[in-house]
Amino acid sequence: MIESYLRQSPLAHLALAAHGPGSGKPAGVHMAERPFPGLVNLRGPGDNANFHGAFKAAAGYDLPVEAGATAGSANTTALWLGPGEWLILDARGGPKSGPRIAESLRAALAGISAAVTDISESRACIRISGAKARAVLQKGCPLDFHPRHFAQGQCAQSVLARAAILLHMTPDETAADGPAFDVYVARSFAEYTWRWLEDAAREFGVARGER
Amino acid sequence: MTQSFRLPEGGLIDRDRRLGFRFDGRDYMGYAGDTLAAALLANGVHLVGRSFKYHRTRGILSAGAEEPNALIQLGEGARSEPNLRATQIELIDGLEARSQNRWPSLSFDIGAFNNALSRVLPSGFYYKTFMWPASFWMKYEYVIRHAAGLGEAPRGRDPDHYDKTFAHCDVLVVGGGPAGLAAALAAGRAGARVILAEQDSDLGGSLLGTNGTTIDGQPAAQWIAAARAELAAMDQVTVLTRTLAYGYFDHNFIAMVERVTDHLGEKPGHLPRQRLWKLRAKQVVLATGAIERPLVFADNDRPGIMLADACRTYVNRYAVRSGNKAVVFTNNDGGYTAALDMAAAGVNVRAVVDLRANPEGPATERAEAQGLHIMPGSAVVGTSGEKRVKQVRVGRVDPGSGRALAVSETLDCDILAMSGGWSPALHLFSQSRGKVVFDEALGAFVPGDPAQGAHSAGACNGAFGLADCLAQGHAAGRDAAKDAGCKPGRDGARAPEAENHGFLPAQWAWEVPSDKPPGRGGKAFVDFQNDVTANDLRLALREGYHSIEHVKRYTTTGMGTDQGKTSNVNAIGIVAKTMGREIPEVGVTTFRPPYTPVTFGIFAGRDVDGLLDPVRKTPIHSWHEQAGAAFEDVGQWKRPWYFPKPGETMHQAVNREVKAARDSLGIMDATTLGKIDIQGKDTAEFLNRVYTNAWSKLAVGRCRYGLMLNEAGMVIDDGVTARLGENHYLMTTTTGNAAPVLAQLEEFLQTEWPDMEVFVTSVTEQFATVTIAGPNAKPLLRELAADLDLSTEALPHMAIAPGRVAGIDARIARISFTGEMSYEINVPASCGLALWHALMTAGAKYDITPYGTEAMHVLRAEKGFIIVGQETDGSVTPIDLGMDWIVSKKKDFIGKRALSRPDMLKPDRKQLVGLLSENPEEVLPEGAQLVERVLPKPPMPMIGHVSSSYHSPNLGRSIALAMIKGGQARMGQTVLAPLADGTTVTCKVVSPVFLDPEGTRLND
Amino acid sequence: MLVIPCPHCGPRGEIEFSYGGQAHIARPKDPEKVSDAEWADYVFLRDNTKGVFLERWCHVHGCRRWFNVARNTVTYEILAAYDAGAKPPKLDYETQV
Amino acid sequence: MTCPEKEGWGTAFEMMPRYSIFSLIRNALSYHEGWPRAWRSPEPKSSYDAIIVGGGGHGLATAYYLAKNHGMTNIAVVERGWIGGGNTGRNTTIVRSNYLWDESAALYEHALKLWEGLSQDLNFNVMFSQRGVLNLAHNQHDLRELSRRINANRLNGVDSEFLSPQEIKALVPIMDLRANGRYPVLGASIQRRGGTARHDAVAWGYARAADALGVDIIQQCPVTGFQVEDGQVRAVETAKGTIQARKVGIVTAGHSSVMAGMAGFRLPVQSLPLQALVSEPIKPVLDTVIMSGAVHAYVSQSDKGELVIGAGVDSYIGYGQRGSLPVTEQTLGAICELFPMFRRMRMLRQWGGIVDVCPDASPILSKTPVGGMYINCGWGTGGFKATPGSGWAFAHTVAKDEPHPLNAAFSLDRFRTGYLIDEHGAAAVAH
Ligand SMILES: Cc1cc2nc3c(=O)[nH]c(=O)nc-3n(C[C@H](O)[C@H](O)[C@H](O)COP(=O)(O)OP(=O)(O)OC[C@H]3O[C@@H](n4cnc5c(N)ncnc54)[C@H](O)[C@@H]3O)c2cc1C
Ligand SMILES: NC(=O)c1ccc[n+]([C@@H]2O[C@H](COP(=O)([O-])OP(=O)(O)OC[C@H]3O[C@@H](n4cnc5c(N)ncnc54)[C@H](O)[C@@H]3O)[C@@H](O)[C@H]2O)c1
Ligand SMILES: Cc1cc2nc3c(=O)[nH]c(=O)nc-3n(C[C@H](O)[C@H](O)[C@H](O)COP(=O)(O)O)c2cc1C
Ligand SMILES: [Zn+2]
Repeated sequence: MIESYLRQSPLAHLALAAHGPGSGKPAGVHMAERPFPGLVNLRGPGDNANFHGAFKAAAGYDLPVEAGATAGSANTTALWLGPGEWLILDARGGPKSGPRIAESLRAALAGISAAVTDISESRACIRISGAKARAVLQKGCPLDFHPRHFAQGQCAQSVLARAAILLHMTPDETAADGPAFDVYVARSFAEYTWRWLEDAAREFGVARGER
Repeated sequence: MTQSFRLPEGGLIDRDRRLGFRFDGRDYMGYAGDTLAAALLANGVHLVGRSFKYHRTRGILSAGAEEPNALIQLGEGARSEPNLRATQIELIDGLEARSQNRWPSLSFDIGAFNNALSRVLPSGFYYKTFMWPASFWMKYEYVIRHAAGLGEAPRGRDPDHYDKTFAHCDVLVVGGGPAGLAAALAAGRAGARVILAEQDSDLGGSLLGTNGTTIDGQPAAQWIAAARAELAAMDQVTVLTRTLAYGYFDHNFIAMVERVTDHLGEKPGHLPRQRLWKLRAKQVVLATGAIERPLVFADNDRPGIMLADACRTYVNRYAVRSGNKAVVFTNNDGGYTAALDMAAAGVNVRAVVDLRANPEGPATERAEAQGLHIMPGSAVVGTSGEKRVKQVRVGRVDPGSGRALAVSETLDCDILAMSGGWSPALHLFSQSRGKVVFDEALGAFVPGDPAQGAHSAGACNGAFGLADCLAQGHAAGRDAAKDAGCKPGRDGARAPEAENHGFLPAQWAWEVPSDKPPGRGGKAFVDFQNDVTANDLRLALREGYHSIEHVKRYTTTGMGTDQGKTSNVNAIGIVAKTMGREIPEVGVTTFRPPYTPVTFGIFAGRDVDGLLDPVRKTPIHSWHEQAGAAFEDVGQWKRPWYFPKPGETMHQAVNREVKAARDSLGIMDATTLGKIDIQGKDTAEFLNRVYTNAWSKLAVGRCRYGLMLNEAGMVIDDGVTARLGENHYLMTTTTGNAAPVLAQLEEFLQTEWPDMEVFVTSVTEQFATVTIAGPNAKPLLRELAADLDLSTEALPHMAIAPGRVAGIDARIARISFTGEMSYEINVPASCGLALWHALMTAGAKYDITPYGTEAMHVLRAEKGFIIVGQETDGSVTPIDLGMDWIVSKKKDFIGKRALSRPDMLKPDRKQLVGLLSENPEEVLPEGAQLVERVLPKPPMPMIGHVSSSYHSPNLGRSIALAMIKGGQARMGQTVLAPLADGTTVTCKVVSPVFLDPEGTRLND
Repeated sequence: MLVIPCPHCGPRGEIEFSYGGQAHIARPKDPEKVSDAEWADYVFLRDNTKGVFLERWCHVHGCRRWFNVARNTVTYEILAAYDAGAKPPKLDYETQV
Repeated sequence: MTCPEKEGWGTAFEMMPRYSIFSLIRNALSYHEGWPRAWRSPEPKSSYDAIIVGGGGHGLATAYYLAKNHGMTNIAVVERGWIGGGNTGRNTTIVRSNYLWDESAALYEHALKLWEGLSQDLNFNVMFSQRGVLNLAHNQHDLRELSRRINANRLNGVDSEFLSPQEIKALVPIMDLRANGRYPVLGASIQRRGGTARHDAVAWGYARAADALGVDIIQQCPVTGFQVEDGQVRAVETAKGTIQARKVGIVTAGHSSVMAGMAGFRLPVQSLPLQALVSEPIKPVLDTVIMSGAVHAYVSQSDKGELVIGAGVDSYIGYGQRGSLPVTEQTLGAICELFPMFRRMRMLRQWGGIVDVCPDASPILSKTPVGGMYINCGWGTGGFKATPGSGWAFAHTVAKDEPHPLNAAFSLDRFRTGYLIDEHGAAAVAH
C-alpha cells in the first residue's frame, strides 16, 4: 500500500532543488543528497577463512582487510570499518536493497558466527564534490585529505564538526573538476551535517545537485 | 592634517593610495601599507594612550607585535574592539580609532590623579588596605574595578563570522623573515608539503625595516620577491600571510589564526573575518625573529621614547621620521644602525648616548665616520616632557661605583631611541616544552634542546647576523624536510649569502645606572603597560616574594596584553641583580599561548547559532512542527513536549493529552528511544550479565523490562528488550543514554568478555517508532494491520511480532509505559511520517490525540514508573526504587556485588514513594525538599525530595513521586515540604502506584 | 590535541577517541567472593601514574575498537599502542618525568 | 638598596606590623624601603610536631589553623616550588557554598563563613568579592535539578534563590538568553553571598599569618619520600634533607597519588588537566559570576578587568599543567553563544592545572592507613572555595587525630562502605 513516494529520504524535507552557486562564478563545491542507499553492517571473525570464503562465494569478491580499504563488484561495495566489521554498500540503492543484501548475506553466512544488520534507513548520504570539496571537509574533519593520504576508493570513519561520519571517496567519478566524497551520517544528524557543509562551502560557491 | 613627518620618498607604502582615518575624533591621512602607528607618526601624533594603573601618557614604543603602549579601541558599536596594537593595525580607508583608559580625554585625564598618588600605590598596595570597615570592600571594589580595565567591550552581537579548519603539513615554517624564507625554500625544494605562516601583511620580516641590505648580491626587496615567487610556484607550498602561529601544543599541533578580511576596506560577505588553523605538522621550523629591549631608567615611558629598531623601521618601511631631533641611547652596537638610518632620513641625531665605556663594533665605526656625536660611558638619567619627551638628562657612568654621576649634559629632543639588546622570540619554542637557556654573551635566553619536532633558526635562535640567519634557516628547512620523510632535493643545496652584522659587542645593565638612590627621582619602568617599575620589583623581593613567579604575580610584571615581550628579560635581570643571583637561577616565567591575543570568535568558528550543536530530529519532526508542538531538549534531540491547541495553556494541553490516552487514543513519537540490535549465540548470557534480572528463559517473540546498573550498584538505565529470534534481540534504552549504553556494552564485549559471541549494533535511527496508547489502540491497529492477529493469545502484553501496518513493514510490540493497552510500532525510518499520517487519518474517529513528553511523564507517574535521571541521580539502587523483584539473587550481573556493601543495606536509605499533598489542588514543585518537622529557621534536617510531581487529570488531583529516607516504612505518615516562598505543604506518604495497581487496563 | 596511534587505523587525532583509564584491570572472576574493600578497589581505585602509564583508549569515531597505550603522563608522549588483551611491550618505565 | 644577602634574607624573625592605609602612607614616606618580609624563608629544622606537605591554599590554611586554633606552632609547610603555584594560583576563583548534599553544604558553607571575615582575620586583603554566583539552567532537567538544589540549600541555611529569565536579564544585560534555542537560558540559581577572591592573595595571606604564628614555610623543597616505622610516620624526606615529624598532613592536590605512593597507600583519585584562560582587560561589563555546567563554561570579570574563563577537564590523566585545544574551542564556543558580544574579545593567556578528581567528585579529608599521616585531596575542579573550611577542618583532624564532624563523611573509607557524596551524579557542577 505504501507507495515509494511516501518514503522520505533524510533530507527530503529540505526540498533541495538544484541551484547554482549564484553570482555567476563557477561552483567550487557541489552537494547533493543520495537517497536510499542500501547499507548493511557486517560483523564477523576477520581471522576466519570460512567466513571470508562464504562472503566471497556470495558477493563475488574478497572482503577488504586493510584499514580504510574498499572492494566491490558491480552490485555492491564492501567498506572496511574496523577489524571484523564492514559496511556492504549498494550506492544505487532503492528501498529494498538493504534488506535484500542482508538476507542473501545471512543465508550465505549461516552457521558462521557473524552478524548482519540492515542499517540502510539509519544513515543519510551526502555527496560533496568539486575542486574545493577537500577544503570543505578539512574544515570539520581531522583526517588528512591530501591525495597522498586519502585516495580514490578509500573510506574512513571520523568526525565532521560535531557529527560522526563515514567518508567514502568514490572511485567511479573521474576527477574532472575535483574529487567526490560520499559522507554517510546518522539520519538524525543529516540536516545538521548538510547545513554545516553548505555553510562551510559558502566561500567557494556551492551548487546543489550533482555535477 | 598634513603628513609632515612623511619622507618625500622611499618606504614600502603605496603612495598612490591615500587613506583617510580618524583618531580621537580628528581626521588624518595615511597610505596603503601603513600601520595605524606609522600613519599617526607620519602626522606627528605620539601621545596615543594612558597606562593601566597610573594613567601616564604613553606613545608608540615599537613597530610590531611586542607593543605594550599604543593600545587602541577600533571601530564602533558591535564591531568595536579594544586593546588593539596600533603597530599591527593595517590602515584602511575610513578607519575609526580611539585612545582608551582615559576620561574625559586623552590629554586631560582624571585618572592621572593616580600618578600623583603613586607613592602610596606601589605594587600590591591593595592587599594591604581597603580592609576597614569590613563591609566597605564591595564599595572600594566598585571604584577599583572602574579604574581598571583598558578598552571597552564591544556592544551588541558581533555581526562578523569566523571560520576554522584543520590542516596538515610536513613542515610548518613560522616567520617569513630571512630565516623563515630560507627554510621554506629549502623544505619546499626538497618536496615537502610546506606551510609558511607570517603574522605580518608581507613577507620579509625585519628585512622590510632595513635599507641597503643585499642577499645573494641582490637588494633584499628583490630577493624577497624572488623567494615569494618561487614559493608561489610550488604547489606543495602554502604561504599564509596575516597568519599568527599563536600556540604550539602537544604532538606538533599548532594553532594559528589568519586575518582574512580585517585589512580590507570592503569586507566580502562570503569570507570569514578570521580563521583558526588547527595544524598538525610533522616538523616545525621556528623563525620568529627577536624583540628589542628597552632600557630601564627614570621616566623612560614618555611619548617619543621608542625602541631604536622601531625608529629605523618607521624610516625604512614606512618612510616616516619619528621626530625632528633624536637622541639615541644604547648599550650595544646595533643601536647605531638606527642612528645612521635616522640621520640619513634627515633626522637631527643630537647624540648617541652609549653605556659602553669604549663603544666599538662595525655600526659604531660607521657612525663615528659619519661624525655622529657619541657620548661613551654615559647614561640617560632622566627625561622631561608631559605629552612628548622634550629633554633628556645625560650623566657619566662612574666605572668604579657603577653609579651615574651628576648630569653632564641636558639635550633637547623629541625622540629618544633606545636599544637595550635583543631577546629571541622563543615563545613558541618554550610552549612546545623546549627548555630555554641563558646565553651570557647575547644577554638573552635562547632555545635549548627541542622537546618536539622543532627546529629554531635565525634571530629567535640567537643568530643575529643576516648570513647566519639565512644559513640556519636553510639548514633547518632542509633538515625538517628530511625528518618529515622527504628526500633532499638537489637544487636546495646552497644557502643564500649575505653579510653578517650582529648587535654585539654590548654591555648589559638591566637597570641603567642612576644619579639618584633607587626609588627617588623619576620612575624607571620595566613593564610599561602595567606600570611596574624597577623599584616595584625590589619591593616584592624585600617583602619575601622571591620566586620570579611571585614577583610576576605580586607586581603584575609581564601580565599585560603584551605579556612582557619587551619587559620580562629586564625584570629577570633586575631580580637577579637585586638578589645577588645568576639569571639562570632566577629563571623565566612560563610562556603560555597565545603569542599575541586571539579573538574568541575563531574558537567558535562557524559552530554558532543554528550550527552550534546538532539538533537531532525524528523523521516525523516536520509534522510536529506544523502541528505547533512545543519542543523539549532531550540530549541533542528535539522532542515534542506538548501540542497546544490555539489558546490552550501548557497545563490545559497536557491535561487533554493525558485524558485522551486513558479515555480513547493517544499517539506519541517514540523514535528517540535508543535501539540496539544484538545478535550472537551468547546473547542471553550477555543480557544476564548486563541486566539485573534473568534472561535465559525469555521466549522468542517476547519482551522483558530490564534495569542496568554500574559497578557501584547504581541504576544507570532501563528499557525493554525483545527476543526477535533464536540469537537475535532488540534492546531499547532511554533517549539520553542510547550512546553511553551502546558504548558500555561494546566495551564489556571487547575488553571483559572477548570470548562471547555477541554483536551489538545501533539501530536507533533505522526505525521510526510510534506508540499508540489507550482503549482504542487495539481497534485502530486492527484496522491498519489486518493480517496481524492481535488477540491476547497471539500477541499478549510484553510480546512482539512482525507485520505490516498501513502497508509498511513493521515490528509491533505490545508494551506499555502508560499503563494503558498500547503498541509500539517500529517501521523503517523513511516510512515514519507515512505511518504517522496513516494512524492520524484512521484514528480520527477515535479523536486520536498526539501527546508529548510531558503527558507521557504524567501517565507513567500515575502508574509509579520511574524515569532514569529523574527519580534516579546516580545514587539510587534498584532496592531503593522498590524494585527488588527485578534483582536476581542467583546470577552475577554488573553492579551486583556493590549492593551488599554496608551502606547499601542501611534502613535509612532514600526510597521511592508516592506523595499526596493534603490539598489535592496543590502541585508540589519538583525538587521540593521534605522534612519531618519545620523548624523556625535552618538548618532543618531533610529526609528526601520530590522527584516528579504533576496534576493528574485522571485522578483529579495532584500526585508526586519522592525519594525519602526509609520511605517504604513511612507509608501513611505525614511529611512536610517547606517551600522557598515560605509556605509549607503537608503530604502523605503513599504507594507510588496511583492508578490501576492491578494492571487491568493492560488487558482487553 | 594528541595523535593517538590506533593499532587498526593508524595515527588519528585525539577527538576521534574516548579515554578508558588504566589498562589491565580485570573484573573479579567471582565478585561474591571478594571483600568490600577489594570490590571498592576494583571499582574506584586506579593508578594515577606520573610517568609512563598503561591506559585504555577506544577509537569511537573510527574502528570502535578498544586498545591500550603506553603514554607518559607528563610529556604526553606515546611510547606504544597495543591490542586490548595483549601484554604490554617492554618499555623503559623510568623515563624521566 | 642594600644587598639582601647581607641583610640575611630569610633568617631573622621579626614582628609583623599590621597592614593598613596608615602603614601604607607611613611607608610611602620612606620610599617603601621599610616593609618587612611577608613571611620568612627559613631553613628547615631537624624536627617538627607536624609537617604539612604542599604549600597551596589548603596546606597553608591548615598550618595557620593548626597554629591558631590548636596551638601547634612547631610546624612547617614544605612546598615543592613556590607557595600558591599549584591549583591555588591557577583557578578561576569562584567561591560559593550552594552544594546539594548536606555533607558538602555544611563544609562549603563553613568555608564561606570564614571567607566573609578572612581579610580581617589574616590582615591581608584577599579581595573576597561577594558579587553573586549564577548557575544557569538550559533545559527542563536542569530546572528540576536547580530547584532541588535551591530547596536543599535553603533548608541547610545556605542562601540560594531562583532567578527567572527576566531577572537574569536585569542582572546580566549582556547575556543572550535565547542563545539561539540550543542552550536557551530558562532560569538560574543565584547565591548572592558567593563570588570571587584574589587567588594569590589567599596563599600569601595565609602564609603571612601562619608565619607570624611561628610556622616555617619552606619553599623550593620537594618531598621525596616518607619514613614509616611500625605503621607510624616518623620523618619526611625532602630535597633539603630528612625532617623528623610526629604528624604529616598531605595537601598536594594533583600530586596526591604520588605522595600516597611514597607512603605506601593508594587513593581513588585521578589527576586530570583543567584549563582556564583570561581575556584582555576591559572596563566592567560583567558584575556577577556565570556558570553553566551543561556547556562547561564559567566566566567572571576580575577586578583588573580581564574575563576569567574556566573550561572542562581533559579526559585523560595529565601532569602537564596544560589543557588541549578542543577543550578551549568548546568552552569559548559556549561563551560566545551566551555572550555574542564577546566573540570580538580576545584571549590573552591560557594555562592549565592538575586537578585531583574523586569518583564521586567530593574531597577526601581523612586519616590514612599510616599512623600520624592525614590526607586532604580530591578537591578536583572546585576546591578553591573550600580553602578556609578545608584548612580549618583538616587542622582539627591533624591535631586531634580524628575528623571533625564537618569532614567525617569525607573519609577514605566511604568507597568501601558505599557512602559516596556523589556531586557528579547529582549533576551539580563543581567549580
Ligand atoms: C583551571 C582551574 C580552575 C579552577 N576553578 C576553580 C573555581 O573556580 N573555584 C574553586 O573553588 N576551585 C577551582 N579550582 C580548583 C582549585 O583550584 C583547587 O581545588 C584548590 O586550589 C586546591 O588547593 P590545594 O591547596 O589543595 O592545592 P594546590 O594549590 O595545587 O597545592 C598543592 C601544592 O602541593 C605542592 N606539592 C606537590 N607535590 C609536592 C611534593 N612532592 N613536595 C612538596 N610539595 C608538593 C604543589 O607544588 C602545590 O603547591 C580550579 C582548578 C583549576 C586548575
Ligand atoms: N641589530 C642586529 O644586530 C639585529 C637584531 C635583530 C635582528 N637582526 C636581523 O633580523 C633578521 C633576523 O631574521 P629572522 O628571519 O630570524 O627574523 P625576522 O625578525 O626577520 O623575521 C621573523 C618573522 O617572524 C614573524 N613572526 C614572529 N612570530 C610569529 C608568529 N608567532 N606567527 C607568525 N609569524 C611570526 C615576524 O612577523 C617576522 O616577520 C636578520 O636579518 C638579522 O640580521 C639584526
Ligand atoms: C584569576 C586569574 C587571573 C589571571 N589574570 C591574568 C592576567 O591578567 N594576565 C596574565 O598574564 N595572566 C593572568 N593569569 C594567569 C597567570 O599568568 C598564570 O598563567 C597562571 O597563574 C598559571 O601559571 P603558569 O602559567 O605560570 O603555569 C591569571 C590567572 C588567574 C588564576
Ligand atoms: Zn581505529
